[in-house]
Amino acid sequence: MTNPYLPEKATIVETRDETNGARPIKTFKVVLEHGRVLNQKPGQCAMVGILRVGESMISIASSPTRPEYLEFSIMKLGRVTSALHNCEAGETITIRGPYGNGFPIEEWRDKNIVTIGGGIGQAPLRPIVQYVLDNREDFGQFDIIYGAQTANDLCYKAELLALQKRDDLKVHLSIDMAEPGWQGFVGFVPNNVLRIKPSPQNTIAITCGPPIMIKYVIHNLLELGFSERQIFTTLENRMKCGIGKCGRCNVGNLYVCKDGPVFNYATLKDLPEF
Amino acid sequence: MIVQKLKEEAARALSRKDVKYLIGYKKGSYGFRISPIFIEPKEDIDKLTFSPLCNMSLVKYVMMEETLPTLTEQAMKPSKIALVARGCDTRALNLLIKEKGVARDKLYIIGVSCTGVIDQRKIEARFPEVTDPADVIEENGNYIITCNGQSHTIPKEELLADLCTVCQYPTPLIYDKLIGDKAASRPAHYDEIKEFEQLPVEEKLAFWQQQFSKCIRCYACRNVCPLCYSTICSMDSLNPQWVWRSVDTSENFMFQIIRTFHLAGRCISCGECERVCPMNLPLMKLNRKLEKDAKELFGYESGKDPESKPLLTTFHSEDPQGFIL
Amino acid sequence: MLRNLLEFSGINPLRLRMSWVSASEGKKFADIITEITQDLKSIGPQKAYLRKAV
Amino acid sequence: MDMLILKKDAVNEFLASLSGRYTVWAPVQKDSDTVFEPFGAGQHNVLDLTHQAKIIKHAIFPQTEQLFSFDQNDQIQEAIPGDREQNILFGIRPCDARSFALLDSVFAGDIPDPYYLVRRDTTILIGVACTEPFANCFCTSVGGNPCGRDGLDLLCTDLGDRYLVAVFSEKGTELVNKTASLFTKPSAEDMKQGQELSHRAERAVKRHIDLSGITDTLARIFEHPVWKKITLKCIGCGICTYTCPTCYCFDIQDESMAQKRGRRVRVWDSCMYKEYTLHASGHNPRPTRVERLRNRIYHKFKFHVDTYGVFGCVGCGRCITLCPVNEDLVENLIAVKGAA
Repeated sequence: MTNPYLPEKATIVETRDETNGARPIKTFKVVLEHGRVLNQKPGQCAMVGILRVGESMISIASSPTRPEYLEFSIMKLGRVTSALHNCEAGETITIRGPYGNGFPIEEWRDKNIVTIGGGIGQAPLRPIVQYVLDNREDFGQFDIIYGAQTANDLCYKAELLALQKRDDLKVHLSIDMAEPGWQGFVGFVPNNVLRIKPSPQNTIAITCGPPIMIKYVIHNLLELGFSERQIFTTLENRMKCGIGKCGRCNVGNLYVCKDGPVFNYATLKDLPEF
Repeated sequence: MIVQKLKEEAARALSRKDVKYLIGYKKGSYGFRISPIFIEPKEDIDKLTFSPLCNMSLVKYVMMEETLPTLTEQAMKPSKIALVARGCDTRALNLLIKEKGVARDKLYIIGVSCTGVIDQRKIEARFPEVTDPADVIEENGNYIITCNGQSHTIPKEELLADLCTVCQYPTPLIYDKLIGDKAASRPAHYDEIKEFEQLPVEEKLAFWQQQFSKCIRCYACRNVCPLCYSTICSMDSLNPQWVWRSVDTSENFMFQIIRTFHLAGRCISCGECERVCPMNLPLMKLNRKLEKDAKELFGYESGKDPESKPLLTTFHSEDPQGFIL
Repeated sequence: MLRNLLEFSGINPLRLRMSWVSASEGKKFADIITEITQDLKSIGPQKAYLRKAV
Repeated sequence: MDMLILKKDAVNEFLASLSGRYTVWAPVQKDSDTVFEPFGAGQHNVLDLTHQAKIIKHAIFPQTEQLFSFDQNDQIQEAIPGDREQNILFGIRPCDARSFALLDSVFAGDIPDPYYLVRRDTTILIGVACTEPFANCFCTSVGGNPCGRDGLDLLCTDLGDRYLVAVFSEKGTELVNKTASLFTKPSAEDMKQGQELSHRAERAVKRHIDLSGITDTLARIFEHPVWKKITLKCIGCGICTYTCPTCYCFDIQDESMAQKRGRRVRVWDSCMYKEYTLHASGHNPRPTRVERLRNRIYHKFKFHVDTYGVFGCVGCGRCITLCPVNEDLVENLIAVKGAA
């Protein structure tokens, strides 16, 4: 019987500051011991931890089409994330996973894809972006809608600005309040979605971000004619075991760590606590 | 009769425009249990009762108010909470007011002068496994207990809670309305504490080690204590983590000593921590040791009035320096 | 009061020592430290509440 | 299923003969309490089969379980319990044994939990039938029975000076064969008395509630104001979850000792605590005691039914007996049914 609580060693290859400020976000490029490949599905997460400190569940921000490394974008908030932020390249951390159901991305082939992210919500969506780009011809139109409070809070700025130059996808960035030197949309992400009006024909919409943003994005998508089955989101909860045993991450009778974090809105809407 | 007067006062309190709801006692759901009841204005009050079984302190609910869901949705203009309070409860209220934990004008206190309450463990040992609700009334020094269809007369001392035998203030010290006649306050005495102090250190260590090994760290003693109302308790803080979460004698010792010391000069001996402990740890023995020291070293009694300064925040030049060597 | 509570719960009072030593009283500081180490050696290690080594 | 007779005065001998190969747990008297602890020849504690043991799940699901330890250069050393130490739980009540059967399905499943399952497989459960149920038992209302057999290897029914021992599993048969000399064949009269006692026990269970349809009721009343009414007096202390035999929630924490050695432990946790679901960002999906107590009742009477098809409660009554503010589960369920 394998021991699901036993973590694997991994080394941090590179760290990159995404945002600074009160709640800085750092992206860690990590390689597992003996170069083991996790071959996770996009949208799955893993327990990232440091011995003597603890673990926390972080969504894997890199796609399985790039198996040589794993990337995690971590916001400095609690005990474990603060300890992680003090780690530099070369240090060893522990990884446990992959956990969760991940996005059913195989079923989305030759469909249009719209990802709608808010703040750090872009991290769980990034594996979709990479997966679609690595299999570009298998997918239809591809829109990336992403916003944050200020330009400084936008993650993966360099990558997204580079993608804006490509013609086989559209990147719509936005910030909440106007700032000097900002040409993109100013306002909340749900309003940006109404402005862009992605067509619901043969389209899958995935949204991640603060719960309040998810609520309004889903509301607007429904207004634009999206059916419940076409809308996916990920939920966030405190998690400790990651395998549906310790009981705390439940929304209704489903466990976010095992039956989630990806939920189709059709299942989500009749869950009591959502 | 006390219950009758209590209902009249409660009706008057609930008819006031500035009272949100009243917290009192009602008969429990089985055997010798008593249960808190929250009565909104215009709700019936006939369930209200007061009997020697009321061994529970209601002061905790005043401190949990901010998390207490308001019963009716519309914004609460009236701000007062009406509360049935016994002598020891009012000492807790005094302390909370003194420490700015709760504002005096937020409370409408119906004081009930108390003649001592029954120890749940003693009565359940005497009449085990009683399911149908039972009644207890006190009559000239005896308890008349009717349960399972029979009635028994038991001398009071046999069932009285130990703390009530050393109770200093049976009559409420602070109230808006008082029910029952005023009884004189009694001097404090700590015989069982003095006795335990004489024991050699090894024996005391063995005793507490055995007790702390039983603790399951359910934190009920902290959660029930009216004076434990910090938003993040040191037991739950992770940055820094003072006490590990694993349960063994050494962590339990650390938890109990921290909890007790945080009540130094504050504890008012309502005995809730000892009453609720599922593993029957003698927690009041620790608290009363500090109470004795506060009295002997600094002549201080906690919860006597809402104005005087808390013990550990005052310094007088004549304070004893025995501990500085 | 903490000292009395610890003694009450079985911790030998010699284990807790509080004293005021100003920065200039180097010698007094050294004396107190040697004194307390001798006391501790005399009563031996406190096994009861030791955090279990893993 | 064969039946045997074990004289009461042979019980100590029976337990002593086992304590060589097994660690025998039993309800024992300890400072006026009944706790479930190892009961060896060495300790001088007194067997107490008449009162309800405060907690029993720690015999298989310990309150603090070391998952693994690590040394100063992070070499991890697994701490899965070996299958050498065999446990016997003697004097366990049918409802508590049934709670282990419930925990088995939780800890097995598609990602099995080795710590619990290894310990569970090396444990033999010898039950004592509830001829006199306790004050707040309601096992018959949640599909249990005071003389039930779920999870048990042997069940002893007290016939006065001797026990009628029913053997349910090969583990039980194996155990009985090892100490065959102590057992005799039951007479027809013994069998009849055993039958009578179990029927009488069923009727003697003191608290009842008809829970048919409770799961559908719960599906409809999530936002109903009844939840506020029944949760007002709860002070969120966690006694009910720590003493409940079917509560299995746990927390995982790291403990290090001055950067040298350290360990990762699993400890019991309670859904009644605020920190249980508190996000690092400060958001809490279950901020007040209303949501938490509601979640506990939903978990046991709806979510557990949705996932495993049975109630997550065995009706032992401990949460009612030990609650400091008389938060009575049966009374609450009656209020919930009334709110439909």
